[in-house]
Amino acid sequence: MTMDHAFYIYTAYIVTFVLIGALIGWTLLDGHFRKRELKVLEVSGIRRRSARPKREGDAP
Amino acid sequence: MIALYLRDLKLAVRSGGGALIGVLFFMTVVAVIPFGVGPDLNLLSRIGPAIVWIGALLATLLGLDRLFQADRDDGSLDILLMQETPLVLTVFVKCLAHWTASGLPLVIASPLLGLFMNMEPLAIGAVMLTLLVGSPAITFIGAAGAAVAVVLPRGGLLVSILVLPLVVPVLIFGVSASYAAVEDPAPFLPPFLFLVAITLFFAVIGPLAAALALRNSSD
Amino acid sequence: MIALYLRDLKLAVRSGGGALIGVLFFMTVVAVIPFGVGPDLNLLSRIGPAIVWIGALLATLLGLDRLFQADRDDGSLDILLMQETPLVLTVFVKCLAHWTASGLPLVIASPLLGLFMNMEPLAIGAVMLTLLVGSPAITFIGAAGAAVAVVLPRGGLLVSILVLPLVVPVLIFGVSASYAAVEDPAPFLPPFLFLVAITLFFAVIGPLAAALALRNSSD
Amino acid sequence: MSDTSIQTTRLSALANPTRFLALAASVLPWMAGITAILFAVGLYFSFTTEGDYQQGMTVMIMYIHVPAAWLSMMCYTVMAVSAIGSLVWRHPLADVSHKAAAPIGAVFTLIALITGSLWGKPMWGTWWVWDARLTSVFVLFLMYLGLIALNRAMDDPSRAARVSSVLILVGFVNIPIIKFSVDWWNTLHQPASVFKMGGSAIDAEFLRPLLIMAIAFTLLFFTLHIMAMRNEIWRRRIASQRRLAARMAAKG
Amino acid sequence: MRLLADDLSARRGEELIFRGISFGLSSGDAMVLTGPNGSGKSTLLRVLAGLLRAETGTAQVIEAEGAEPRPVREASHYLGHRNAMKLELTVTENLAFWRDYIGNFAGGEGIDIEHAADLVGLTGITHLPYGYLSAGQQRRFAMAKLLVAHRPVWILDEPTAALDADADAIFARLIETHRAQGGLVIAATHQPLGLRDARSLVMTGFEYDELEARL
Amino acid sequence: MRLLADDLSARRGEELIFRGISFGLSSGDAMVLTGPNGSGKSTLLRVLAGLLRAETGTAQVIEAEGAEPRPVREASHYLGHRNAMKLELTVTENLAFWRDYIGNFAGGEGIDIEHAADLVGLTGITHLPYGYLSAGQQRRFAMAKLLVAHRPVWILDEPTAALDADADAIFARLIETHRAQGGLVIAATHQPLGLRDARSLVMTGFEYDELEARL
Ligand code: HEM
Ligand SMILES: Nc1ncnc2c1ncn2[C@@H]1O[C@H](COP(=O)(O)OP(=O)(O)OP(=O)(O)O)[C@@H](O)[C@H]1O
Ligand SMILES: Nc1ncnc2c1ncn2[C@@H]1O[C@H](COP(=O)(O)OP(=O)(O)OP(=O)(O)O)[C@@H](O)[C@H]1O
Ligand SMILES: [Mg+2]
Ligand SMILES: [Mg+2]
Repeated sequence: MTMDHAFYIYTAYIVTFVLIGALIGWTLLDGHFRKRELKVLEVSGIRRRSARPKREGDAP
Repeated sequence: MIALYLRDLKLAVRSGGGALIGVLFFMTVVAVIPFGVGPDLNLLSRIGPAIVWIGALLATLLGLDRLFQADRDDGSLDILLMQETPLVLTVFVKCLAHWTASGLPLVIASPLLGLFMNMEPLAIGAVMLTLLVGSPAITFIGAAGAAVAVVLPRGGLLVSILVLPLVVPVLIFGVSASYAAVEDPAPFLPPFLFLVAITLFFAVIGPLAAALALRNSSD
Repeated sequence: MIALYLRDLKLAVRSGGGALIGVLFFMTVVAVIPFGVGPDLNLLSRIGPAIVWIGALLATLLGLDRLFQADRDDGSLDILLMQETPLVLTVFVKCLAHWTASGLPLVIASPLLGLFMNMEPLAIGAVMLTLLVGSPAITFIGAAGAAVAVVLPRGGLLVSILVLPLVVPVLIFGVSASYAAVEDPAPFLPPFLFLVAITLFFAVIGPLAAALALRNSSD
Repeated sequence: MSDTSIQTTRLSALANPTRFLALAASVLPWMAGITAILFAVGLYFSFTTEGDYQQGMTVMIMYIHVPAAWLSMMCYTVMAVSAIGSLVWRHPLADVSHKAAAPIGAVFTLIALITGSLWGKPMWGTWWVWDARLTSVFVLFLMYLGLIALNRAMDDPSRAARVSSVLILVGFVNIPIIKFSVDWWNTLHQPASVFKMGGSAIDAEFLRPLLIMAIAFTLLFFTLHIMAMRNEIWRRRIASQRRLAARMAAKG
Repeated sequence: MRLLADDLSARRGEELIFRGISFGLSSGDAMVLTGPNGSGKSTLLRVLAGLLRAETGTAQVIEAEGAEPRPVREASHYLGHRNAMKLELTVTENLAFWRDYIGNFAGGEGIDIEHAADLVGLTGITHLPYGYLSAGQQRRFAMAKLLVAHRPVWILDEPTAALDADADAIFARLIETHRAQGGLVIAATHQPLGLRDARSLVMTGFEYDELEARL
Repeated sequence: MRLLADDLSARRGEELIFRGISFGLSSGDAMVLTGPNGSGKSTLLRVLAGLLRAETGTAQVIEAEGAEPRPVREASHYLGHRNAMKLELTVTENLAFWRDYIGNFAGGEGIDIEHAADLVGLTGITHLPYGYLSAGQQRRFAMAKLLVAHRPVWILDEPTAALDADADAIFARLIETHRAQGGLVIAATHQPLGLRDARSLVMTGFEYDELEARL
């Protein structure tokens, strides 16, 4: 069999690769930035109530 | 319920000018196509039913997005939502009123446009009949979109986008029934009955979805 | 003035979803057409320019009627009217913002749609050019209509009678210029220049009429 | 009696966002790893399998086209199920789920569209025809975009979720149309041949890479979906904590 | 007739606005909600009217001893910040529409439109389009809407905004009449309404550091 | 700076609402319009703001002795029943827009947005969309709009509707500050605003037998 339609095949694979790569990259980057923002908030002392360390005198 | 129907009709006539703008837009669409196709009367009469249907579809979209928004803005929607009468029914009646004010005039105007497009009398009749049966479906689907648009301050275009994909089957069967009436081999009844079925289907689904959206979006 | 322009743009983007929506809307309209007229590529490419122009007209009309009404309803219009800056200028800027938000994306998206409609590159270019030049005219005419609609609580009828007939020439010259670019005997330039002239004319007349109507609003 | 109550606690435990995050953290590396391996194997097979006597090497496009097309529909189905979750149980995780799935579905649909046209050019001689299958997939793509736009246009997330749920459910009619369009209207497109009554109509030769790729795509989808859900949960927590910070500052 | 609210809490956006509000009212009672701007008065009223879903809790009316409880919204008039009247229609058309659409609740009758206009002190201008009225006149006719269809529970959000002293008195009289006929009134307000022995609920707003979002 | 209203009269529809109103105010003055619902307070304010055409008479400001008289509207802020803010935009965006669009009038400077939010008692929520605020919070920010761009004349139509007692006091303070800086205030109201030695104009509504339609 000859590679009679190589152009179409390779374009299809490349396009798929690029699109999926972009999707993965975007998801990872998004997660990365969100995690960093959470860190910043954490440092400035703002936490969810459930994640807050129990202070003395707090009702159990 | 009759009170609601009458009020919405009155409002449409008094403030929207809904009927006329729809009909005028419809005519504009139909008037412009011949420029594209050229003065080929045969071709015109061939694509006639399709053009009339597309025109009607687009004309219905004008103003549909405000179906519930006007009521939200002045607080009426709150009261409509509170009643014991099922919300689906209220939505259904509002759709009917909207259709009477803006869909029906299109149906009535369609023979005129058929003449413009050089269609045969039989074809004109078929288009009118299919429009009469099919155009309420557009309103019902549109109602679901309009209910979603209530939460968006200016939902106009978004509504149309959400609505148009769903309208496609109506268009397909409406147009093919119109063609079937004229062309010999194809039978008219099957697509026409399908169109009726679609309208009935959306007459249930549309208001249901709209009611669900309204209940979930009040604030 | 720039503040006004930016605000109106922001509003359009925030609540309508912005440029993406316009393009999406356009794409849905174009996607619906083949269902009506059938998948005949030749025919599609012939009616292509007309369809693209009609889509643009519809997209502009949707939401245009609320151009001033939204501002009236929340009281902003009062403050816009009170300022020392000439009202015509304010109206003009609002039109520009509306066009940027809803007309420009269509112009930019039109080549894509041309491809969908199987049009030749030359025709695509011509449609894009005529749209770029002609679509602002629709906004300007619409602005006058929108202003009348604000002033008269029952101005609906008047608006439709006012706007659509005035828009028809724009549409006709736009479409015929696009065809002239492709078909040999007809020259492209005359209808195109006419289109330019119409746009310039309405760029002056539209805001003037709108400002006049707004100033005379009596409550 | 006691059985059901245990089950419900387990289910609700999974549905707790914090637990979900913990679970995601422990599962994600594994899923990502398996996905990568499956892709490697699948690609190896697809590049080594001989071509079809009729279609030549273009069958290679099938190995991405068909899984992407399946996934585009499955993603919508997942969204529809989540939509029921947000409407009926009003569960925040369901809200997050369908919001996070929409962009992924849009990408898969776009891949199906592009590879489909790239396959259509050599096979049918045209990039695009307006037939029922192709158009309904295009409509699906538009619906994904519309849903994304709707979610972006509203800033109260739970309200946005409920409203888009309604639309997702209404739009679900499109899925059977896509699936059965080839049977209902005669078109250029292939009818279903992999899953068919009475066994597959495709040669085992092609079936192997196709199935491996399909599983790989499915795993990829779930991996990305869980990651996107996690991101969305973080995003909402950040937003609410920022609001809280602002209010605390305002109170002095 | 009794109205029972049990452990109500509500969110706006992602934030809890109030929590654990319970009360019971019976025929002839009135309750006044007060509290600073943004403390959640309107939110509570909308929850009672069924326009916002409560995060927890229920609000129901029980028509008579042993009757099936029903959602408050079906027994209520709600008068919010917006008047729910169409500017394009005349006052009569507006009121007639609501009378026909809302209908009477069991055990009462709405009064005639002209009579209702009399009671709010605006005889003779019911033929005007609603949009032609002044702010206070519009508000008065919105009150007339409460009279043309009978509902035992009135839920009122700042009813006297835009009213003059005269109308304030008229309004207090309307409420007293309604109570005397066995009606129930719940009103949010910043101004004294002049009601006899009304109960009062002071909203304080939520402590912000207790806020917990849903995720 | 002086504001001169001379023989103003106005129609609504076909009916004369008031006739022959003249007054003059100078820097630091305040005038309170009172009167029953429908007596023409809002109409008069809209005539002053140039939003309704006067049937007869003029209203002008004179910036300094000998300066050219200018229409009142160019020197004024108008705060009507509606807040003129977009629900979709955040508070900051709304205020920034009006600051930039209105601009400052000669002889004064608007203050910073955050500072204005402070002054109306709502620090820290300027990043929220306006539509997320309660009625009273919305009204407070509408007042903040008066501060971000400088205008010597404030025309206020029932400014304190929907405000709590706290906000009433804040508002009175804002007006006093504005007057102390040489500003002018004209307000229509049904409630006492708590202003020091304000002039007052009582609208009585037109006597009905004096009514004349324009034929
Ligand atoms: C843009 C164009 C195309 C689109 C949108 C499209 C879409 C789809 C979809 C949605 C499916 C899944 C259907 C199902 O599971 O029942 C599918 C499957 C398939 N497509 Fe396409 N397709 C396109 C072009 C093509 C072309 C050009 C070919 C080959 C000549 C092709 C061959 C196939 C095959 C063999 C399957 C598998 C059918 C099965 O076994 O179920 N497609 N396509
Ligand atoms: N848009 C309008 N068109 C016609 N007539 C109007 C319009 N607006 C108000 N009117 C009439 O003008 C008169 C004065 O109205 P205006 O709004 O000035 O009263 P007001 O003193 O502000 O009353 P309120 O205290 O209720 O606000 C009223 O009798 C009203 O019916
Ligand atoms: N549509 C909304 N979306 C999100 N948050 C809202 C919305 N409406 C109100 N809120 C918030 O809910 C809280 C309570 O608002 P609510 O309207 O119940 O207050 P209120 O007590 O009626 O105040 P007011 O006296 O000003 O009318 C406010 O902090 C406000 O910011
Ligand atoms: Mg309130
Ligand atoms: Mg007034």
